[in-house]
Amino acid sequence: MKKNLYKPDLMEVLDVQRQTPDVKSVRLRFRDGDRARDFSFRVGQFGQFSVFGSGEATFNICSSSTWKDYIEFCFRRTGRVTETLWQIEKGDTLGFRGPYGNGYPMEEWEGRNLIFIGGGIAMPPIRCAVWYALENRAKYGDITIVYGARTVADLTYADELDEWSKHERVRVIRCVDPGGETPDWKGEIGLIPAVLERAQVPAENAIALVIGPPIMIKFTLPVLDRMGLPEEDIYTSLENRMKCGVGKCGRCNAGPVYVCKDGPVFTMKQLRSIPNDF
Amino acid sequence: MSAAIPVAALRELIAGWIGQGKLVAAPVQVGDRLLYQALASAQDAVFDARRRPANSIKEFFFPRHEPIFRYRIEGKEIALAEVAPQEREQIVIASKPCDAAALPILDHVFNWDFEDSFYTARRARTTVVSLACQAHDDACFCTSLGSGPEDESGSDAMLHDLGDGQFEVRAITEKGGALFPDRAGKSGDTPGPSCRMAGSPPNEQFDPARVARYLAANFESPPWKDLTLACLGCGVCAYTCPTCHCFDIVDEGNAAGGARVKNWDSCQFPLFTLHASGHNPRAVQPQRQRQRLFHKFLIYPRKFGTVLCTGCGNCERNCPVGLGVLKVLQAIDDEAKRLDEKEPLQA
Amino acid sequence: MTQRLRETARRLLQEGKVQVVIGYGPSKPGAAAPPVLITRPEDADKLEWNGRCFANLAVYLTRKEVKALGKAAVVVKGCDEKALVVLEKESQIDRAALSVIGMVCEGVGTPRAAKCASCQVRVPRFADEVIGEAAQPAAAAPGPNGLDRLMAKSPAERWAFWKTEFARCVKCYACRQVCPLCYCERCIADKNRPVVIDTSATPKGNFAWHITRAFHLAARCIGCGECTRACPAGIPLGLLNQALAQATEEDFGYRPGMDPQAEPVFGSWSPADKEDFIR
Amino acid sequence: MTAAFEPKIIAYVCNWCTYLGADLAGTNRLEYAPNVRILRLPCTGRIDFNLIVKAFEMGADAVLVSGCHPGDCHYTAGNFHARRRWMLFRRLLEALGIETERVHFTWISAAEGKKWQQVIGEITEKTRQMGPYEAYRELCVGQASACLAGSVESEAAE
Repeated sequence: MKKNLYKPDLMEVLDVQRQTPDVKSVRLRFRDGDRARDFSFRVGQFGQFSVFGSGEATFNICSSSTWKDYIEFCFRRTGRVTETLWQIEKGDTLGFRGPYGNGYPMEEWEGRNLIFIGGGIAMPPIRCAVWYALENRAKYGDITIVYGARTVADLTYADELDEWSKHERVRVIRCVDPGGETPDWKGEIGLIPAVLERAQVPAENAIALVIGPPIMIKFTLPVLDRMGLPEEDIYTSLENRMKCGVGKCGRCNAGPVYVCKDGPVFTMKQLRSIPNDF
Repeated sequence: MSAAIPVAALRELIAGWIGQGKLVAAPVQVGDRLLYQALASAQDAVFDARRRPANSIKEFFFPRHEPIFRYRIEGKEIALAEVAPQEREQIVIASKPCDAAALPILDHVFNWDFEDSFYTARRARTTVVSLACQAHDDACFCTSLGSGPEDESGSDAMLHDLGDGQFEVRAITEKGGALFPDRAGKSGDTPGPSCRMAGSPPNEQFDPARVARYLAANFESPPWKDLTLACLGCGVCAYTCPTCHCFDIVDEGNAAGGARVKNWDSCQFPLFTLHASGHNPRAVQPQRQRQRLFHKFLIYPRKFGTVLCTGCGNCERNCPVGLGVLKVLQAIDDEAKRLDEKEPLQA
Repeated sequence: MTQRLRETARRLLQEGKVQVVIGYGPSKPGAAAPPVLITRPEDADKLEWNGRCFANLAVYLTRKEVKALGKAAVVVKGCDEKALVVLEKESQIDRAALSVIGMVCEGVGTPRAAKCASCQVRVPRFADEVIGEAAQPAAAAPGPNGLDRLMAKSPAERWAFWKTEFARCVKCYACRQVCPLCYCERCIADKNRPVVIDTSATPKGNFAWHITRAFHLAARCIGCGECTRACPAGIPLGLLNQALAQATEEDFGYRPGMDPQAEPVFGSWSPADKEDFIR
Repeated sequence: MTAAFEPKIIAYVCNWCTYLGADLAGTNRLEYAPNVRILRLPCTGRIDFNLIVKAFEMGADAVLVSGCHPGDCHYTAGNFHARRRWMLFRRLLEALGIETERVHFTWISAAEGKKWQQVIGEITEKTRQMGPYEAYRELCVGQASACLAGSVESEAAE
């Protein structure tokens, strides 16, 4: 009987954490022992997570590929699947299909300075790369993390931001939109492009990973350009609507690429060849 | 040339196959429409080399609805179960060559890296016997894509209508020959006298390579914008098209369990690309029509080397506003020709 | 009539009274005249008028791509015009901003469509400009139509009939997209919290869809027949709407799209409604 | 027949009248058939025709829709609108060949506990004679697509 491409692995929910008023993170472990043992993925890859009876949804795997005993993903409460996900608790069973997509070229980034720029709920796809880099610290130069959200409460993995800043040659710049700060807020206030400009991050021998709503990317690119970062060193992860994740259902086709197979990680240079259809 | 087979003998063969429990599909007259359907009896099959059914044979390889696995919910536990594998052999007879030609095109996407076992299993256990065309209408454009009324690609055997109810069978694959033991000639035999196309095959209406070159350079300012304004955004063109293969995956069932199912879907529907955030990269209908053209005539050829279209004309014939792709392709081809005369587009 | 239609269209566009004229274009022999949206005066000569002008062009008036073009002129037959009456009654179009070009119609289709045999609106009644004169008197009484044959069957036979017909439905939603009165931004069939209508083209999903489609047009459908004509599987969907139209006339004496002042059936109520099945 | 057939009846009732009527039957210890499953909605005006279809999809053998008498509606005109809806919806069910004898409509006020008991008894008995509503349930079994007479093989039901 040929392998059923669409049948997920059953996963046990180990832990559910509330990150923000409408974002939760979930830790999963494969119920099937050997599958758990020989499962591997590259940071930046995504998977199709099943809530049986509601459907599947596409989320990045936001745990580092070096952590073997669980995988983690984050979701915001917006639609049918995420509404049901909001109710799950420890011990429930979910499904997982993957890993899919090309993931970040961590090998190519070795020896480079890493600039991670995330907006809103973009931290999960960045977090996995940060932890991977920190666990292979010697391979990478300076790490700068610029992360912003609408309000302080909307910052996902806020506790880890502190932890990261304790590592040497790691600089964490947090910001919230004007009016989103709390009285004791010590981070920056402003939109990410402006905060990035003020941060004067050195750009030589650096790569940047920019993830967030299209509007944020649109205004961040010129800043990176002014910093002197060439387009082939600026990466992003596209968030098309997806269903199969394996280049069959046609949903994520944008211009010449199937985002689920040829992406989701692209350089800005590659994005130039993709018409504005994503 | 092999001995001619009367249509009555073909119906006996079909009755035999049905008797053996095989699923046999053929064009069937349903009211005023000719539609491919699974045959209840051999008498229903219509052998008409001059008319094109309104739907396509993709239904028997990539059905409109298909459970892909079952799940049972028991408290916190979930039990998954494969859908019972079907070994039932299928035979599609009197298929149009432009339907059969779609199969090798679809094989690319369904086997690209990951193999869709549902499609490949059906493909393996289905034999396609096509019927060479003897007439076309002005929606047909198979010749513009290098295909034609006697294109054998995708077919396991081909019938040629010799007139007054007599047919000649040509085996193309060993599977096809097995259906007509010692009665089938070989493909490439000189066609019988009355095999000549009644009218000429449809003349070539556009050059796919030039259209692809033009599309690659003109994403933003297409000449066909006014044409596609008339599109109402239904799924007729995609669902009656032999090569359209996009699908949706949803769960269906109740609190006790159910099935995850694969359903046909179309890039013409807004939900196809609607993001959870509410952003829709293709918010208006002309953008979706553009996607259908780009995917078929630029993206698929570049990725898999073959145009995602066989020129059957179903999209134009069935379209409630008579749009389809041919009219738009001709508008593009004219524009591209005009530009070529001025300064040739680099390849 | 075609010549006057083109002149009217060119004038409206040149004067800038409208930005788009929605009419019928040239068609291949035997095919239905395709709708065309003319935005430039010089394209007015593309407009056609003949017996194959089936489409109900009122469907374009509620689409955002067309509204974005600005003020519109729409070519309508008498039956299409009834859709304008319903759309206005349901506050979906601003009649004052719309230019209606009414065409006198002798009936479409060869042989003539069933709806035309019993047509009482050969001459459009509310158009800004009417083109053509009514040559023949109003049509004779209609012959037996599909609905009588359907209702003559027993319930079990009808159930078997619809099971066979709906088995061919592939959920392409052409019946919804061609209907001028199916203008919901997001149709109930496209909603999934909760899933009222399965998206799958299964017997269950198809019945749920066609029951909902027909009933959401109850006492609204004007009988233009486009849903039946658009169905690629040849399902006689219009029969369900005809059954509801007959019931609407018998129970409430209301014929959709005829009287702009009449209160819509579901939009109003009356203690005097008579029925015999509520205990 | 294995176990005697026990019809499954779904009752969509309005919160202000019929639900209280049913409650009154309970407080008066008026016994009525347990076959009915009561679903409370604010008003008959809110009882959508899709709920009736959904009930049959999920295996109901009969559906009762009941609310305030005309004039008693807590929202003034909810039941008048509902009445118009049912008048036309029944005709659509007839045209489709759906058994309209399995769809019951009644007005039951908060004081008519007795009438509730009677109505439920009548419907249960009548439905028991008519037997299970196999026709609609058959549509929904196994989700096999019988569209092309077996083009998609019907799986062995679990």
